[in-house]
Amino acid sequence: MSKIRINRLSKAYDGNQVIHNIDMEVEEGELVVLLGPSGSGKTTLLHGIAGLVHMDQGSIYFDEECIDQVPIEKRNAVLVDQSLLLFPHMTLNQNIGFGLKMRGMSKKHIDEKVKALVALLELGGHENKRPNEISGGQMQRVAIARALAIEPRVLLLDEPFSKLDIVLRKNMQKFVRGLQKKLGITMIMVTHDKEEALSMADKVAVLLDGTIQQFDTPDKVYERPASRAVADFFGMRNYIEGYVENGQLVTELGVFRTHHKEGLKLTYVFRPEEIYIDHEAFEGALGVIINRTYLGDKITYEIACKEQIIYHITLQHKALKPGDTVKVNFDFKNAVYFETASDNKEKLTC
Amino acid sequence: MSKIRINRLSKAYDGNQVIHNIDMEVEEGELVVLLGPSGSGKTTLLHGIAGLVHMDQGSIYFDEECIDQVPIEKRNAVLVDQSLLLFPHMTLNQNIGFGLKMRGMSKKHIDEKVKALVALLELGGHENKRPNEISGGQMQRVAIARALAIEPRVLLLDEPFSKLDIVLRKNMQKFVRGLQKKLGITMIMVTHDKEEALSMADKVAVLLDGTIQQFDTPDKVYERPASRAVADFFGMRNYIEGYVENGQLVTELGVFRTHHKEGLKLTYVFRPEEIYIDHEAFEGALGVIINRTYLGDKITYEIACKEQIIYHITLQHKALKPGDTVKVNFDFKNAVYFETASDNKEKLTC
Amino acid sequence: MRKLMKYMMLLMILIPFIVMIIWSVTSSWPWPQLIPRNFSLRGYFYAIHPTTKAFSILLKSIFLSVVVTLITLIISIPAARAIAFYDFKGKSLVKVLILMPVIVPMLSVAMGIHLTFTKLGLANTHLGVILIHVVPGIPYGVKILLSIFELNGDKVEAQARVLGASSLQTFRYITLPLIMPGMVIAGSMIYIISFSQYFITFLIGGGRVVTYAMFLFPFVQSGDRTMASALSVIFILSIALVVYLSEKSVGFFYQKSSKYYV
Amino acid sequence: MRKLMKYMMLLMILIPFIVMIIWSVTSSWPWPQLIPRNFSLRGYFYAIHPTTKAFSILLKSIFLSVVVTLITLIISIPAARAIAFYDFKGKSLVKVLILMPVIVPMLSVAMGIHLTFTKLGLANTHLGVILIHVVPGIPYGVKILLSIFELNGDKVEAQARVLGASSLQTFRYITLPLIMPGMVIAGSMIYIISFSQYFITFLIGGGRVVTYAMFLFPFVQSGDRTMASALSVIFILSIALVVYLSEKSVGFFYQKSSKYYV
Repeated sequence: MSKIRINRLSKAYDGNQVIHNIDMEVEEGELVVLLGPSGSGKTTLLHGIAGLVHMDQGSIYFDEECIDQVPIEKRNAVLVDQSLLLFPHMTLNQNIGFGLKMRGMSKKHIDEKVKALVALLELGGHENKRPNEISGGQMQRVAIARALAIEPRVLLLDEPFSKLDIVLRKNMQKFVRGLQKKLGITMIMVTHDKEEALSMADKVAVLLDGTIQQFDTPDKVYERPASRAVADFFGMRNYIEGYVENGQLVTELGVFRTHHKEGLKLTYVFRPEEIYIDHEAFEGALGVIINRTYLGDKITYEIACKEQIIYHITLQHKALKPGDTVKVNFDFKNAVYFETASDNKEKLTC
Repeated sequence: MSKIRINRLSKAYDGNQVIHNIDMEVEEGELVVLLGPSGSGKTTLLHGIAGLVHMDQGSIYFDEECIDQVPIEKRNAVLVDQSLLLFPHMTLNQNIGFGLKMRGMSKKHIDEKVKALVALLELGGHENKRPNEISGGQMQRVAIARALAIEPRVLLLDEPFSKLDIVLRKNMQKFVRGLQKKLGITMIMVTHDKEEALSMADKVAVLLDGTIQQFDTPDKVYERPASRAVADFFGMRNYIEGYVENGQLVTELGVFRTHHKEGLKLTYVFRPEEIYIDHEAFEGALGVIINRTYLGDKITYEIACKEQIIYHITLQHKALKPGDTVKVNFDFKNAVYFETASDNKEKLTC
Repeated sequence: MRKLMKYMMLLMILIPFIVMIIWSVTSSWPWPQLIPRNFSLRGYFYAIHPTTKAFSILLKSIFLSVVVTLITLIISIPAARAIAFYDFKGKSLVKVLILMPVIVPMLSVAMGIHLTFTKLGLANTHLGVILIHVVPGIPYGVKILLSIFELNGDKVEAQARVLGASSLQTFRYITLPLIMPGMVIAGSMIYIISFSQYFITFLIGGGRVVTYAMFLFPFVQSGDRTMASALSVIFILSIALVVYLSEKSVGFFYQKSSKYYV
Repeated sequence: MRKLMKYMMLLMILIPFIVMIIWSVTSSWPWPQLIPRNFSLRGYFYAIHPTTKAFSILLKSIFLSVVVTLITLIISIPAARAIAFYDFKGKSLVKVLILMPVIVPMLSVAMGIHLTFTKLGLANTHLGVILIHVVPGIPYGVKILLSIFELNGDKVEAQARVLGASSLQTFRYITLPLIMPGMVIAGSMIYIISFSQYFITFLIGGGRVVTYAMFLFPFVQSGDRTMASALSVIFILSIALVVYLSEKSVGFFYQKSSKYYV
């Protein structure tokens, strides 16, 4: 297992800049998730590390050793793709032992190692089956076992669970995270699933339009988005604009105390679960519920509040329904905000 | 639009009973969702209504008229499949007008109707494009417009949104539900996505192993599951068993007041969001947090509590972490429970 | 290295045809000249000269092979569709048997059937030649359309039914347009096979039905390289022309139909 | 109705072959007898009688066509792989050109190349015949393997590289086993095409290289239906046998390799 360092990596296809000047460091034994929508360059970056794609600029270091000129088969950076790419003509044992056989290891050594991995990945009893004879979850585990067999310097996972159904997906997420912690594997995983990223990662790199917009722990990334783009990506939809006048923050929804300096324009971001609504409260902005969606474990409301629509999520089954008038309360003190520059470009100041 | 009645429908493939003695009534203008895991017979039932599959037993009535012998093309029950099945060699206009043309309507009449549907489904400007030239969301709307053009007696949707990404899926769910309400369409939709079912349906039919286990409004189905199988399907994992002795409910987690009759064995079901945990509370069963998963808008905990693992979901970012000791509280008074019969078969009693 | 290999392979495949084209305009080409010095258009003049009938035989051959192609396609569509969508006993056997005409020497088949054709009055007639030409075309027609049907599936057709189209309307407005690209490919193959038949034409036609392939043959036998090559070049060009025109006309039909509709 | 049509079509395809098989054991079959009354195994006796050399010619033919098949496959693999996975200028042109030997009358091609072969000392030799047989086989080999390569994609190969296999190891352990089913199909087609060649063998072989197809031909020309049919049946059976054995041996090789490994 190695520490990975990526230095000013860039790649364009047909003049289309897919990744742009990316810097990143992954510590040994760390799980970093590259999170972004499709087309954000996640897979290209992963393929670059594996050596499947040649980068236009920049360098990649494993333990401070530059591997730009190292061919694919010598990198020891194994990719597990969403299509798994098991070898259909080989048994599970043969699949798992493939990398070792290619390295010319003795049959005895291969057998031992494969046996240990079969046990670790809970594949006992299927050793001599072909990939098409086992379930999706088992295929997943075979792909991981095959990758782990060669003791890679880094394990690269490209949307590994996206083809599994939701229950199996959750189980595999937990299993892989457990395995990664237990064995201290350096792992870089690509996904577009926010929950998957937040629940598994040590650090999340939010990749938008080929650049890393934020690289931090899951709670920081979700609760303190570094830019409006990151906030948008995480589905934040409650933006409240205001400006500071006479020591007070003036917004459409009311006037609040503030410590910001005079004249500043600000955009506050509130997550749907950060808002408090009550139809009996004395304080707060007046709003009317225009939509209520029942989702079982939670309920979402859309509230027309002045000129804006506010989104609210709650677990509590309050008897609120469309048409009801409520008071909406915001906690400006702890909220994230961006300075609204005069040229309308947002800057992070929080 | 029609009222649909299904009477004791059964179908087996190669001796494998796919649907079994199904009764169901869908009122005119109602949206009923058939919810179940894959292989539960949802699609077979839908194909039976459309006439694509011949049923072994039972009858289907549209407005109390038996349509068992009516051929596919005369049923006016239009299916919109997840693969959409747009006609690739026709423009959008031609796709939408297809059903009308087949009915020998005049070009003028077809043009008018297609124009109205293009406006309704917000497809303006794309009329002369082919299906492969438009986006996934637009294709979806074309499939619906094409179905609505012939004014079907019932619109059947088979996992219509499963191939869309999450944002588009949410938008289309809202759009289709709005359209269905506005036009008063009788609609039967099949899905395996619980949130989709709960958020869109007037009524949810939970289909497990070929039989309807519960047929009720979304909140009833989620909050008052009719059987342990339904509760399991909705991901309930907190089951607490107990028995009544000396007028008290005795469980592993403590003794509670009860009004149940002496000697009864009961299994209580608690949704993860129905449980209250606090590390400073005086009352409640003692538990230790063994796992915490950060999901952004919510956090899930696994709590070891006596011999059991209790699952808890919260929106609040309390500073609880694995290893912390907490008190767990259950609201037995409002909880769902099943009588545990002596032969271990559960019966609904709530 | 990889590039060199690629070009060598390409050359290997192309050399025979280049040699043929050069021969067609050459009066003599003695070894070891790399390029001949004496050119002659004798072959091409012969082909267009009215007294040789070459041109009218070419036209008749094209017409005959077009008819063969249409008949073969009409038989192939329902056969391919049935194999693709219906499960029946012996389906895999049928899939193998349909390939028989590829494996079996057509000549022996034609011989076997010749007597029957004679008694039925089909020997020495154009109809007889057309019928025997259908046999080697069938496997190609069925194979190609089968793969198209399997690729398309029958769900789009079912959707048309659900929307109110009768079986006939479904065939006309959905099935036929969807398999059209496959029809062009299959049709081209069938046409080429029919157009190239020499022996079975000779056998069943009894020398009375003269196709272009039969016209070409004596020159090959007599070893007249210039003539044979020139007529072969025309042979290839006529095939290319027919295939090109059929593709264009299908494209035109589509565009026309899409303008007409709605 | 639909069933009737199906059986009629099946019959239409099968009748020619049934007629051929009956002829092969018949001494005379006058019209309008539905089934002949005079049977004879003359044809088959001739085929196995040592003085006729039929059997040794058959064996030599099989060997020759097997060699042709192997050479054609070896050329086809890199060609198909390059077309499937590399983008290069004129790719679509190459895709069309590769089909040339199907469209072009092979006879003219062979004629054009004959002189060159003569000068190179390849005319009238087995090697010359083998080389000319490769030409019509190439398009089938490349087409079939191309579709297999396109179906498999190159991601599985890339995965092997990532796991540490060199290009050579990847070819041996991944590429080759994965295209093996396609190799069997392509090989069968190439073998059948080579085994059935008559004229180009005659032309390049100059009558010195005698294949089974050439041995069969005089009986067809002389109109001896019984002999021609019997030899044709043997022709078909030998093809079926070779194709069957090649499929079995590939299956055996797999099983053996999978037992050997790990």
